[in-house]
Amino acid sequence: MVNLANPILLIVIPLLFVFLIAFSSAFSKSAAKYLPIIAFGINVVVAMLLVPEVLKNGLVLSTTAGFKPPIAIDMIVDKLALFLVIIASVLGFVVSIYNVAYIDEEPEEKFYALFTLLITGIIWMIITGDLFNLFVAFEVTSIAAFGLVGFHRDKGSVEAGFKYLVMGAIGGSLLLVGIIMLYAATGTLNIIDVAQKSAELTFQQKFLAYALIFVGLGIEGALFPLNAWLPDAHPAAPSSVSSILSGIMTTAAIYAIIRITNIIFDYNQIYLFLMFFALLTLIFGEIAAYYQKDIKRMLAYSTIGQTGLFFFAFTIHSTNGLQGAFLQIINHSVSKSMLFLVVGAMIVQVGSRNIEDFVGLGRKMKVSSFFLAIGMFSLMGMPPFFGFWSKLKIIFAALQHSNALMIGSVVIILLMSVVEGAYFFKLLQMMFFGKAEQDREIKEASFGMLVPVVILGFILLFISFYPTPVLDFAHQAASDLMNKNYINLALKLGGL
Amino acid sequence: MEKMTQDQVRTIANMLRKRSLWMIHYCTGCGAMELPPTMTSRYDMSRLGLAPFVTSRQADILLITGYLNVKTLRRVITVYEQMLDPKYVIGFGSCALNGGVYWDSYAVIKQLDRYIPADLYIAGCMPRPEAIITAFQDLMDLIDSGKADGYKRYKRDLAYYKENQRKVLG
Amino acid sequence: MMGIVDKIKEIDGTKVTVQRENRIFVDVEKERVIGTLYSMKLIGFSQLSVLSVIDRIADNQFEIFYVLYNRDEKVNATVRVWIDRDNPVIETAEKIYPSAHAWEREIAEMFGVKVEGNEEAGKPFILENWNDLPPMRKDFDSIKYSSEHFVFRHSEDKNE
Amino acid sequence: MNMSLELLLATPFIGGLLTYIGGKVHRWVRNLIAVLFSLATVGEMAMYYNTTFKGVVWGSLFGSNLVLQTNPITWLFLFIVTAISLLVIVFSIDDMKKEEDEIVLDSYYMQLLFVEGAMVGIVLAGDLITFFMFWEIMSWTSYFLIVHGGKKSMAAGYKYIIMSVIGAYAMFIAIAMLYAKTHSLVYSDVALALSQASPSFIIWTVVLLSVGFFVKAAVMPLHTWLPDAHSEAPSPVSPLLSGVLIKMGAYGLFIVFYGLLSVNLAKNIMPSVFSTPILLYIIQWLAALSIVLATFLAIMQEDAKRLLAYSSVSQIGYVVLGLATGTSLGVAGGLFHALNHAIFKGLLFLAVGAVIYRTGTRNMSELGGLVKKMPFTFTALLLGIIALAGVPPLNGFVSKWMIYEALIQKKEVFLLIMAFVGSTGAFLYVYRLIHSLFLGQLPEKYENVKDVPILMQIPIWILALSTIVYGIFPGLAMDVIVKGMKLFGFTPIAYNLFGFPEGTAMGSLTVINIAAVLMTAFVAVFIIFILFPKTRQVSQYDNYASGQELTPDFKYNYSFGFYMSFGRVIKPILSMSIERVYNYWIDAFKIFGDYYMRRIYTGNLETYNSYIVIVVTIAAAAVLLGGKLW
Amino acid sequence: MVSTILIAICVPLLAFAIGLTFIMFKLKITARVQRRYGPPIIQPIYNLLKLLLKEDNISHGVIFSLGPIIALAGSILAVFFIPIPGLNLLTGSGDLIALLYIMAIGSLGMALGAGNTANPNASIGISRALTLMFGYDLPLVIIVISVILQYHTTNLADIVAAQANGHWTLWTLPLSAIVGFVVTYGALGEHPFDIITAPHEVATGPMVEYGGKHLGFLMINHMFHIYIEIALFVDLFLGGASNLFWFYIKMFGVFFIMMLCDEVFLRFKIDDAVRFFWKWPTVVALISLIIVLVK
Repeated sequence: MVNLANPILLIVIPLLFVFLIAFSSAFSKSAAKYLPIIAFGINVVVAMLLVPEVLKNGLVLSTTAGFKPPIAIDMIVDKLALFLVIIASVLGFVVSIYNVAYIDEEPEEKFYALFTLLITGIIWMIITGDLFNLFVAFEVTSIAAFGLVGFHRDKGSVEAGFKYLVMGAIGGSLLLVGIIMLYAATGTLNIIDVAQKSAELTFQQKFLAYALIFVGLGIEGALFPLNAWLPDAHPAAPSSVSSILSGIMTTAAIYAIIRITNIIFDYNQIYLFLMFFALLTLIFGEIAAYYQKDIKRMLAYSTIGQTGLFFFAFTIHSTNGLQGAFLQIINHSVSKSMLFLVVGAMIVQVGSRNIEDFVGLGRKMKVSSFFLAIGMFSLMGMPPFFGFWSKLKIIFAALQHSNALMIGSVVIILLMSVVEGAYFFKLLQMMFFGKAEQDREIKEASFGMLVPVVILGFILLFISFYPTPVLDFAHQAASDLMNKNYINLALKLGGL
Repeated sequence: MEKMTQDQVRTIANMLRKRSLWMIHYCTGCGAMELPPTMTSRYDMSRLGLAPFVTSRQADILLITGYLNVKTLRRVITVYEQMLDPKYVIGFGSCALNGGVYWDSYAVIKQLDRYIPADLYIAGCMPRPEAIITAFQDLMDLIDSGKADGYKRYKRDLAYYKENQRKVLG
Repeated sequence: MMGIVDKIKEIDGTKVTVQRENRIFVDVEKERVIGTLYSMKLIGFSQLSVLSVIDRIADNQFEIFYVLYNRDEKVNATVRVWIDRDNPVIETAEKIYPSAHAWEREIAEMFGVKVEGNEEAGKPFILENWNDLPPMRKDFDSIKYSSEHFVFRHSEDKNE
Repeated sequence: MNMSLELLLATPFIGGLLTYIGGKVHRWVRNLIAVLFSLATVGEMAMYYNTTFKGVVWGSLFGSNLVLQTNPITWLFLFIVTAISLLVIVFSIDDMKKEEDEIVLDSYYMQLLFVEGAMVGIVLAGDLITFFMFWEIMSWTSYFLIVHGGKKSMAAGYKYIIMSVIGAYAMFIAIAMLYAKTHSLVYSDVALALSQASPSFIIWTVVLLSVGFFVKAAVMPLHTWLPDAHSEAPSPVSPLLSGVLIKMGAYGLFIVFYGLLSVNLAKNIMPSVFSTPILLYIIQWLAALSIVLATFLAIMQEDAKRLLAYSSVSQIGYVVLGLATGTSLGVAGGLFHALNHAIFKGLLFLAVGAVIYRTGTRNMSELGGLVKKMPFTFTALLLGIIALAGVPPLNGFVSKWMIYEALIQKKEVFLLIMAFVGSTGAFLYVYRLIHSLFLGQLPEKYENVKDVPILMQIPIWILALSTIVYGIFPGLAMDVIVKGMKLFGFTPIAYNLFGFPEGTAMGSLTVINIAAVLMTAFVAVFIIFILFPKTRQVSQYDNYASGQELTPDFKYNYSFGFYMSFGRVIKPILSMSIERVYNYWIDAFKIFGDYYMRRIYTGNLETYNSYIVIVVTIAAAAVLLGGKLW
Repeated sequence: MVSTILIAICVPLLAFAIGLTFIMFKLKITARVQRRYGPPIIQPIYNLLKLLLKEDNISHGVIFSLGPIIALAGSILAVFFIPIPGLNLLTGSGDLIALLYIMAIGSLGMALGAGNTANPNASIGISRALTLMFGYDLPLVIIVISVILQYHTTNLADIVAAQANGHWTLWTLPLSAIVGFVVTYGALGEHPFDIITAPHEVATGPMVEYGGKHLGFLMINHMFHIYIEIALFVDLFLGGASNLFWFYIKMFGVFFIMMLCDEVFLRFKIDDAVRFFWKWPTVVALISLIIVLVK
């Protein structure tokens, strides 16, 4: 039977399902609901099958149609990519279950098609080994995301969608120009070749190409000046979409930046410059989150803050730093998507996104607010939960060689996590201990919505109380990326 | 035998009570002016063991130093009842005796001992300090002879006193 | 002193008689009392020394007099007004001379004069649970009252 | 190796979960489980009392393994934590019955046991990561406990959690800096690393760690959360908070200064003033200031629990003052005062809680005359206030006496004066408490108040007895303290079961004689008193008020603004308040947040695109400048 | 064992006797200062016995009656701490700091008893008494510390021994002695500081409801209190005597001078009293403290 452990399948199967869903309305009305679940179920299985492969020989490489580079489009799944792929497919699977109960507006199959396309694009972006291929995946994801953000078709979401479309398009074009400049300089598109050939290029030649790629991906990855679309787009999108957007899409874009910086622009000064970006994102994300009255906007700003945090961890440019970044990525994507799902369920019950209306919800919707609390505690980095380990690792890594800059940035991080604690505790306090004046009858979220939240909740609890396997896996992934041995592994496998 | 010790104790107690009399002076009328000279160095009542005190609990003698109208009688009765038992009342001047110059007034009480048992009256429309000192010495003799039993009379025929008080105070 | 008297005369509706040095009487009708008091104050009589009542039982009238004092001229003037004895009602002078408040309470209790505008006038002021005629009125017999309520010494029950 | 320490650590947490589940079944099941598990923790503590465990590894994280260890000092603090938690749980069974909402009660008991577990974790921790982990768990679980107290307690809890998180993160930086230097954060390795580290590094880490402990121990400049948190928290929680939680700050200071950084090490790297290292000297002055100022504030309070909260701030000042003296007598005094304070402050809060349970109000000017109705709580409160004022036969005196002796031996004269002034001030506000609650005029609406039910009386009575026991037999606690301090390199002080024998350098004290003579004198005078004529009882309205009839309808007793005249003397001191400074900075931060955020995320597309263009132009300009960015 | 019982009985009696004689002289001295003849010398005994033999005594509750008893017990306890030549019982088991705290039992007992009467005068009196105590405690503590520092011991008996044959603390620490003298006024509630029991304002303050045998016991307590305060002053500053006679002479001397300048002053308002104590005596005491520190 065909060898299932092939990265290509990760993209092909969902694409197949996208077309299936698009035409499913022809033969059965309600089939479209369940197809994405099956798609991402298979994806999760494939990802699981890849795990032993990757553990055994570092990475899995599959070339399409046997072309040799520079033409070959091959998919590289090293430890870090596998990491993100598992998260993406698990999230996709879980959120698609959520969609079944959540989405009830009439162009259903269009939503599901776009939804599956979005996640396929994300997975594609993660495992692609070819620059142009990265651009294509970037465009696919962006288009799917524009459609989904504007799905609700009321004035706010359409305007947010449009804003997101314009900025995404600019980003895409900048990315393309950057890739073309790289192609002109190095002659190949394959990441591994580019990595080898770029060694000879001088700093000036590579800098502009890198800057353009960085800005292009930065818009998608929510770095400080470029992320102005995010606070409007995420709240406007349906909650399930915004949980994917916050959970995994921005992370994929940041992953792409990490991958490219690692291969072509591995100079020390650039990390200092990036750290400046990361801190700005963190500061403005957290402070803005403190003043939001709309709960989804607050979570969006907190996403910006958290992205700033794990980008900062990456810019420390040490194995510990990278490991801290990956742990923070896991923590953020699992808890933030869980938060969005729970908040989505609550908005359906309460009817408005204003925080004041969430008073006393902790008593009415006991299970969902319990998981909301766990997610918030983990994001804040409170001890028994996973966030504590990742924050511990980031701070330890930052203060590895404690010079003034590092200490300053650590102080800023901790102050910002105090601000984060401030607005999360304010919300928790209102929900659990506030007394609602008029007694609205609010019943628990429906079963379909609760299942994904419970699954994510248990995943988070499991990795919180038994973190050692995740810590070691993150450590190995960090050291592979750090000393670039995935390049010579790929060469060995690719037989160049 | 037991009766005998009873008398001995009483005589000793009376001897002691005679020598240290603490007084609370309810300065209602114009008699209060006579007290400072008796207390200070000119007549010096403290050589007889008398001393001015402020609260009714600590006092033995209640001095009514003038006319008592209906309002002040109510206060005087409370003070009198708050005093501890071997207590004596001295009425100053004619106003306490029979209403004095205010005999026809609608407010002034005509006769002090209808309402609280008075042990001793001092005649005179405000007696001079010498008269007050002799009054105290007479009171001491009364105590010594055990005849100063105003508080016993008040306790014995309480109903009579209460009836009178009710008639006036309403 | 004469300057002041002329000024008082200028107040219309007042009959001014000067008995002797520093003894000026201003007789006024019942309705014009408050107006006169106000103008007297303007002239300079800043202090209300006494406000009381003379019980003219003979001609069944109450004579209410306000003794005012002019500090800078060092002159006393008395405003007099005659009101009916059976239904004695006057207007409060509280607004012009605040010290009138206490005086009015006293005359209300002691003479039974009803004072409009002074809400505390009717309430007990000095006497406690008094239920007889107001005591200062001439028709109140103090001896009869005290003989009823009190027992004189050396009367019949002297052997108590 | 047996699992005793892990079991001791795990029982409260398991207990917490089971109580929550038990609560779903039935109210009594939950109460039973809560009491059982806290009893089990006390049992385990008693079983292993005074046996020292060396480095029991229970896990490892980022290369440094997580260790649990015990020495006599930890057994002292464990005793405080488990005993007071058990008494609080027993007390809250009846006291919280009024709170009819079952869910709130389930989570309340769960949080109680979680806080106990976290504190056990802190005390047992052998390395800084476990210490910090349980420290943060303690912060947010105790936050949930405080917030159970109703509307105002939410604001108090919010301020509490923000300040403790800031304090915790200050500690976090220090721990991270230590991790950078030594990869293993076990106390012994850290001590080794510190001994070789540069003085500036040591001062930095120690200062940052002490800031974290000062926030929790509510030493003066960082104490603003304590009065709100302790007075708004439900009444059974306040004894746990001010009796035990702030002792964790003191324990932390002890570990930092004498565990990680031995005294002689501190001496040679820092210039020392009056023979104490400069850092300890500053801490001593902070503690002394917090004693005096908190006493002044406590004297002026109108609310019973706020008064006790401020008195906690001043009493913990004594503990920190004792710890910071550096001599073995002073540190022993500090530790013993920590135990004593836990006992008598717990007793006072429980007694005031009993009064609130019966009368429903905390405002001292509305209460009065309860001695006739609640005699039992009165005697307990009387013992508590005598202990707090430090009057000899009871336990407050012995530890204060030790701290004074230490200060005399070190000739720290001005600190001694401030400590004495604080203690006399304590006598003032302590009398104010018992006068307003129990003496004076009984208002009509409390005519039919009865004493508290048995289940609430037991904890109060146990604490009352222990004030007497520890007062007369200080030796019981001194064994553990002196043995423990020997481990930390202190010269053991001479003591016996009844106090401190003569013939040593310092003064001598045998409290048993004082108590015995006092008792005999009391009995003798009582007998003579009885011989004289009988007394008759008189109602509270038969009072000398210069003849005026006193009627029950108006409050004629003087209890509002009891020390108004003293307030006029210290008005200039009271007007300064550190809280205004904090609020000023928070408002500034809020204005900055509101104003600038709206300017950046304006919401229109053109500005956003302009941002992108700006970034690209910067990059292009960098290339034109020849790529030499810096 | 027998000797302890003997001491345990006769020391309080001795203290009571000395205290009684002081009050006798006080009445005579104040009378003579006011140029009047004054009561017979043994008037206090008459007063005391009359009070104790009152036929009718009132009580506002158990604590009301227990108050004077606790106060008296506390004073008796404190008396044992004062080293009387030849009759030291408790001086070993507690030192000067313990004595300062034990003296608080007396005021606690009286405050509790008076508080129970629910009388406004009593509560105002207690709040003034405690505020005054807080006032004079500051200078008292400073001078006590300066004495302790000078003799490097907190044990009262050693301090007395150190001042033997003539060089009293009065000569070595004159400033502290002066402050001690002023503070004893405050501690005894003597005239300039008798704001607590001011008859005109608060009707004898805490003792407003006390009469009969309760007041008798309070008077006994006051006698003990006078003895303790003056004995403490003598021990600290005048070198405590080798035999009982000299001890009494010194104490009487101090008391005599106090009574002389007692009647001359007017009464302080309560917050002015505290301000006074915290201003001049504290400054002078601090100066002498610094002198000791430097020396």
